[in-house]
Amino acid sequence: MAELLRTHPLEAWTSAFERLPDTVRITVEPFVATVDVRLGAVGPEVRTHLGVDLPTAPNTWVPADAGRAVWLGPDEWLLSSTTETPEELEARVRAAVLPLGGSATDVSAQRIGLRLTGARVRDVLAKGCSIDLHPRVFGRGSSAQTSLGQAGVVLLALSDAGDDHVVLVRSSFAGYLADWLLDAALEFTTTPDR
Amino acid sequence: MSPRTPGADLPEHPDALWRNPEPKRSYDVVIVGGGGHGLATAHYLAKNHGITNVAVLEKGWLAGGNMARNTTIIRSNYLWDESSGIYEHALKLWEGLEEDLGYPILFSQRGVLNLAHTLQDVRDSVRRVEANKLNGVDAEWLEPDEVRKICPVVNTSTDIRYPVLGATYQPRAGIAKHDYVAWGFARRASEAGIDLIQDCEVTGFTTEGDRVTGVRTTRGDIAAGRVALCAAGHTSVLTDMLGIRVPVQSHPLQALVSELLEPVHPTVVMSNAVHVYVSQAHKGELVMGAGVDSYNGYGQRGAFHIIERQMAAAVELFPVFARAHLLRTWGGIVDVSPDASPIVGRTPYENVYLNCGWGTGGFKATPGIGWALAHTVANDEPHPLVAPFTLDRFVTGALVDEHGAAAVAH
Amino acid sequence: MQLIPCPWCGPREEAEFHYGGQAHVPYPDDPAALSDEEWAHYVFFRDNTKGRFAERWNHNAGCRRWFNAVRDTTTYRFESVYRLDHPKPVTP
Amino acid sequence: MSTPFRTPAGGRIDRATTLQFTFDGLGFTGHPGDTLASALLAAGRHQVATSIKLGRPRGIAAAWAEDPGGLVQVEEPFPEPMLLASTVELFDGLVAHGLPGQGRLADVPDSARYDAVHHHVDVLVVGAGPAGLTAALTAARAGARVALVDEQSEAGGSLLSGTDRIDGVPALEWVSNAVAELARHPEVLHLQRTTAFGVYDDGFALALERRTDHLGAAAPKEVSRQRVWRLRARSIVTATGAHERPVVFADNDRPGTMLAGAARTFLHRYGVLPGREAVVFTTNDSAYDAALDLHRAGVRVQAVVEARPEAPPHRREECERAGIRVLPGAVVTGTQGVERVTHALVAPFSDGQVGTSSAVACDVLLVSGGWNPAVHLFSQARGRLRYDEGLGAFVPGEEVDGLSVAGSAAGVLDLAGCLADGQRVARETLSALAIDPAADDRLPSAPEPVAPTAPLVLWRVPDTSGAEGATQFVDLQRDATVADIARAVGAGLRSIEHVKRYTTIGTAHDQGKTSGVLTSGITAELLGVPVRDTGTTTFRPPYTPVAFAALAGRDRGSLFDPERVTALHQWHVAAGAVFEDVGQWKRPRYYPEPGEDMEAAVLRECAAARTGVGILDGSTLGKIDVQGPDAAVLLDRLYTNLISSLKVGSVRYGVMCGVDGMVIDDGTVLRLAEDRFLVLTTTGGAAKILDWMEEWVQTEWPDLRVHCTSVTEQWVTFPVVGPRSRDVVGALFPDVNVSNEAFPFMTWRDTSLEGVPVRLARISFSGELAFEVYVSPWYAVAVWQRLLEAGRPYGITPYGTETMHVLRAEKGYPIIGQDTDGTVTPHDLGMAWAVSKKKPDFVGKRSFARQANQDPRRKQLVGLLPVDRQTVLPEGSQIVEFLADGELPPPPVPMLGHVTSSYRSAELARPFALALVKGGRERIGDTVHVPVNGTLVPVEVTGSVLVDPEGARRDG
Repeated sequence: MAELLRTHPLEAWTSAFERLPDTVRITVEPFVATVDVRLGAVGPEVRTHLGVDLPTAPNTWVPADAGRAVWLGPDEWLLSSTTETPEELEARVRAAVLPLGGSATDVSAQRIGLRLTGARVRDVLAKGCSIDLHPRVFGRGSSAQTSLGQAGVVLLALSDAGDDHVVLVRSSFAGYLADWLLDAALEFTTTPDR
Repeated sequence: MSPRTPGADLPEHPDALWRNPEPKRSYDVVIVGGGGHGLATAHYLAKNHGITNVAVLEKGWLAGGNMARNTTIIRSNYLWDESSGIYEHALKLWEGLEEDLGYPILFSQRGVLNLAHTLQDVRDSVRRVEANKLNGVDAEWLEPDEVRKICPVVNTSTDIRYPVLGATYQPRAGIAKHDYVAWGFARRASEAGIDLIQDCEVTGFTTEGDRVTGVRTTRGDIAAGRVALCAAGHTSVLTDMLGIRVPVQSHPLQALVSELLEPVHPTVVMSNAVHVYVSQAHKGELVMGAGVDSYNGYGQRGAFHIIERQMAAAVELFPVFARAHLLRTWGGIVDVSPDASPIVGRTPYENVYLNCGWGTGGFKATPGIGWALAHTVANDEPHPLVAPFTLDRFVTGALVDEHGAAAVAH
Repeated sequence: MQLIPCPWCGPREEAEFHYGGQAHVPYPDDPAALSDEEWAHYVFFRDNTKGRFAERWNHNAGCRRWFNAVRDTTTYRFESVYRLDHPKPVTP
Repeated sequence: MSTPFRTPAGGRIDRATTLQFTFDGLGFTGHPGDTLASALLAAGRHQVATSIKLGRPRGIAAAWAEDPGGLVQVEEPFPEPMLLASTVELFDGLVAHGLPGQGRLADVPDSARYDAVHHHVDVLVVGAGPAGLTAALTAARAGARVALVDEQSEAGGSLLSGTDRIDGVPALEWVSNAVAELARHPEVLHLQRTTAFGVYDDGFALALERRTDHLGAAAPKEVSRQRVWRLRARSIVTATGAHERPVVFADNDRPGTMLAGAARTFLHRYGVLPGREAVVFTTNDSAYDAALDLHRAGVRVQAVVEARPEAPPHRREECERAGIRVLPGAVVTGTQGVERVTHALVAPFSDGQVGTSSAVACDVLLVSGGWNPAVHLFSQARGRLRYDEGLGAFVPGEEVDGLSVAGSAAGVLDLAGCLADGQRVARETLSALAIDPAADDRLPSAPEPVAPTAPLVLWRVPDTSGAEGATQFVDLQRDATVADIARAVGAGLRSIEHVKRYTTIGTAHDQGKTSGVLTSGITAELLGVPVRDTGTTTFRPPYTPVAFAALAGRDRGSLFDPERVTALHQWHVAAGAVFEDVGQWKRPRYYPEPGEDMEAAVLRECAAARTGVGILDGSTLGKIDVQGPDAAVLLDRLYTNLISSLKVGSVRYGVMCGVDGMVIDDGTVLRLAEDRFLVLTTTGGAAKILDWMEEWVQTEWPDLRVHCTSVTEQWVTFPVVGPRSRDVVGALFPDVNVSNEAFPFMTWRDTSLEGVPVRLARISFSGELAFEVYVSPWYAVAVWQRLLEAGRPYGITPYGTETMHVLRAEKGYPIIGQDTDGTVTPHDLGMAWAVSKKKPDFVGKRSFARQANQDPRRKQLVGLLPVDRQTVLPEGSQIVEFLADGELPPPPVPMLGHVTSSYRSAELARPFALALVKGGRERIGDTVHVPVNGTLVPVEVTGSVLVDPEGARRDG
């Protein structure tokens, strides 16, 4: 692995995130190797080539060995890995899907993940997300590409209690979204619940 | 009793406005559409050309469409020669209109500021100002401190998201009271013997070869020597009946008004980058326009997120507006052409004249287009000021591209 | 704020979508063969129907798919949405 | 000030706590639970303001949002214009005054927070009165996701104003039980102080919650003052109640004149007597409750003036028992008094004829002309209204999808009926949603009402004052009278919309809540047509006024619009960069050293790039990864030039046009593999061009085997520019042979730095020898630092967009969007070389053949050199023919074009510009004039490439 210093767009927000209460925890998930996979038809051969099942149900994600496979569109997925380097992942996936007429593009740095946990996370997200996040509707395994505030995001539900989400945001919007989230959480950080 | 609030009421309307005649069977000229353009055209047909055997057919109530729904901004500081030509002619007429109509139209030349927020805004603004000067249109470029002098409530601090880098200023621009303008034209036309016929929707046309012989309406068939289409957002409904294709798309455009407020905003401010345009009308209410809804729509209503964005822009640019209250929102239908310029003139039918595609510019053009369209209809020859706005330009490619020119709309 | 039924993602608020104008206006097979007038009609002229209108929409804040819809331009009601490779539904 | 009109007991106020407030400069007291209006009335103060046009005294005429009289301005804790005394909840330290007409805005920014929240439910119930509560209970018991919103400070609606009993207990006990039960249902959101102000498509409703207004200065700063609830409901039940309608008579605006129902509200809810001596004027049964309740509370009720020939028998008997005089077949024709009613003028009334009037002493005149269902939300949802002859009111007509109306909003005016209607509507709603009602969903019971006697529909009392309606006020806030309506009709107006505009009725703060239907009725009367034909004006959102800032929410200040930044942003800030807004991006414009202005900094940065080495953060450039066997085919169709012939390892500049043939973007294309390209777009074009590609692929060419993926933020791009760039890049990447032979212009190479993949490309946007360094943003800071270190021996100089612009302009490279404006073709830019002759077609090609595109007088991009070698032409300046006498002729002056880019050139040691000029290439060598601040500056027209036209420098 490289000795070069790695940095991510939210370094400057770390301490602000640390001051948040347990009801709204934000932790950054940087440096995750991720490829954007494009593939027309998805059949059993995909697992054979790729080693994971790409979810075919819209707005869902599934764990994929050391990462996640997120549905982005009828022919598009995000496939992440916490064990491979971006180059390794792209090379492996591209080799796997090329014979199937697919393509793969390293987008590891294109987005950054924020893990949002706590009892108030839904309330914070509801301040800028128009889709229904009720756990009955948006439980573990659900995902959505939508807008949060004025940023485009990919939103993943990690629990059935509505208290654990991952927000993937374009790196250049990360600072905006971080400020937006801190502002949205303010009323939960300094006052008792209404 | 304490004194009335100064300026908080409007001049009285006259005791007589218009007749409500039954339609005759035949007219020399039938104007379809009883909005500002149709009524102004009727007035100038009578006044400039002595043509009074005219009917104005309105499917609803007179001036109940965009004329009743716009934000009444009047300016002529457009970029291209063709545009500033017709709008400047209109502005000159506005300056004498109160006298011409004998109606208190409350034309207030309080100036219009078009704010620049980016370096490209500045380039586009200077380009427009310089073009205006060479075309004899009053215009100047103002630095932020000069903007503050003219409109102190504009946020000219440098630490906002899109700081104000300056503005173009047209001192002769301003606002008027829309109903008063429409009713002034209507009254004059009615006095001249022109029939204003309401609740009269055109449902079809009768034709002979490439002439239209009359219109079918919900109040019976009416024979017509010449027909002028002044239906703005509903133009396509009429041209479809005639089998004429016109490259306009009708979109909802929303506007809103606040409660009456003490004077805080002495001019008109428009901004593209931070999309907002606002003036404080005669009684003290803030009048604002929102952005055009993206989709085609004839519903005279738009989506509320457009209004919310509008309010964010307003509070960003005018922090003191924070606790002003939104009293009423409404929507109109703007007919937008591919180059954001109007389409006026002849059609494949030799006695049918087209006037549409004004987008958000219709109100300010009212007297100008009424004048020029009356001339066009009376002489069967496009008035020089509308000659560049032919339907044909989309074939030759000789557009008058006002988006390209980034002139602020509305 | 309307809900628009994306054929893939289901109902989402209209702000997530981009309007694409009239549907079923294909790029000409051989533009060079067209007269200036025919070309102008492709480039600039679109129907402006009052009432039921077949349009293109793109779910650009979501799955980024283009799709077609039949919508009433007076009520704004979406009567149907259909994928690009599907024919315009026959409606009464 | 004392509160002589406060009842000794009762009401929903906390008498244990006393609040101090100031009105019109006078000190008053009140209690928590009061409104400003009730507290003023408790002190005997009716007059609140004077009217806008006529300056007549105006007082509190109703107890909530329909009040046309009590307009106030709040000054403390923060100025807020035009509120109603009847809706301002009292708090300690409130400072307010009456408002004649115009409100006053604060002259300082509002520091309060505002926000918005999205919430999804099965059933939204608007209104927590008897019908709404019952509906909410039924829905909640069925397990539905429910939101119940109500505009008042506590639930109960009309029950707060009366003495009803439900299920055998006082109604408000039933209410608190209902509220407690709702609180036990986890899926119920119950919000008070929350006004549903707009209903839109697909069950979308907006409601404004006033979260801290009632706390005054004690409001916590971190909590939003007001919140907009964006409610998305599968079904909406509006139980919004009804507004009492006045009857119009002469001098009906005099303070002390009040709606009868409002008097009950002030008595029962606030423990306030509206006066000592009352006259009650009614056309229907409801006002008798007010008469009897006030009598019991100790008010002397002088008379009930009953417009109907007969009073309802049981009411008459109750009044007789109470010793209240009932005058059937009588009307109030006017009032006497100055700033307060002293007498009501009462006259016999039969068959529309009014007899002689006599004055009856009173200090409060209570009026009831019947009830108007609050159909605003139903109407906003485009529900059709139906005129009900019996009620003299507009009621909901045919059903609306997903929205139903319950209780008095639907015209049901008795308690038992409202309870039953609430449950019925809720059950219908549930079944439409396929939710089964709960078995234990019991209907609360209320005493069966005595069958009501039909009300008399009376809009106005014939004017016997001789003023011909000039003091018969229809819209008090606009000072509009019956005489004004008569003038409008006389002027030829027939449409109610015209009458509204002529008289301005309904355009004020209350948006015609009391005056709207009266106007329809009176207009119909004057025109001699049925009221149903006159109709109403359109009900437009919002139902009640909403503060701008509440709608702006949190999209203010730094959150107004996202700031996009590159991975190096912190470095740029630390380096003291001055930033430029490019779209949403913040880009360094220049890096001033101490004491430098922009000009000095840019001259220094330019000199470094031309003579040594400079470095730019070019990461905002759009980047699109285009993959697939047909990738080259797609790019051939979208670019004007041929891309498919590009070799792997090479780079080509390309131009894209719209179908109209006008340039929309440009940039370089790297061929990464036979089936893979990296497309670079302009910063502003990134998203647009990706969408453009997707649109063509998806909608026109689905057969193409190609995929486009944005990688804008996957790569940072650092152009290292200048004669010494080879030394810098060579030093940092020793394993790359950076010689021209091994690494020629317009090629790229992959390498790595300590295992991190790096891509180098010989691309120059300056004409100088240059290497673009591409690396993952993860390593952006590290690689940038390494480049600076490697460049230190050569004085490597970071430069910003301004220098980038100068360098590219000196070479005549256009910036799309600055040197073009959507009306410019590649040929106009002198880029015919970039337009393929080989390709049969590409997007835009056909448009080039149009007449206007063949015109030799088209504007073309050229260079301009001010002859004085001094003037920097302002960008945007217009260009005119050379005028020998140096004077501008009178307008209009024909224009030749305009200056698109203009800079001072260190290289040329003079200012220069790029411009679009009519027939520009023909004019090269000519001198033209540019007006600058009133003087004509002579400029020479040149080719657009002013530095190194032969391109000798790009290889170093």
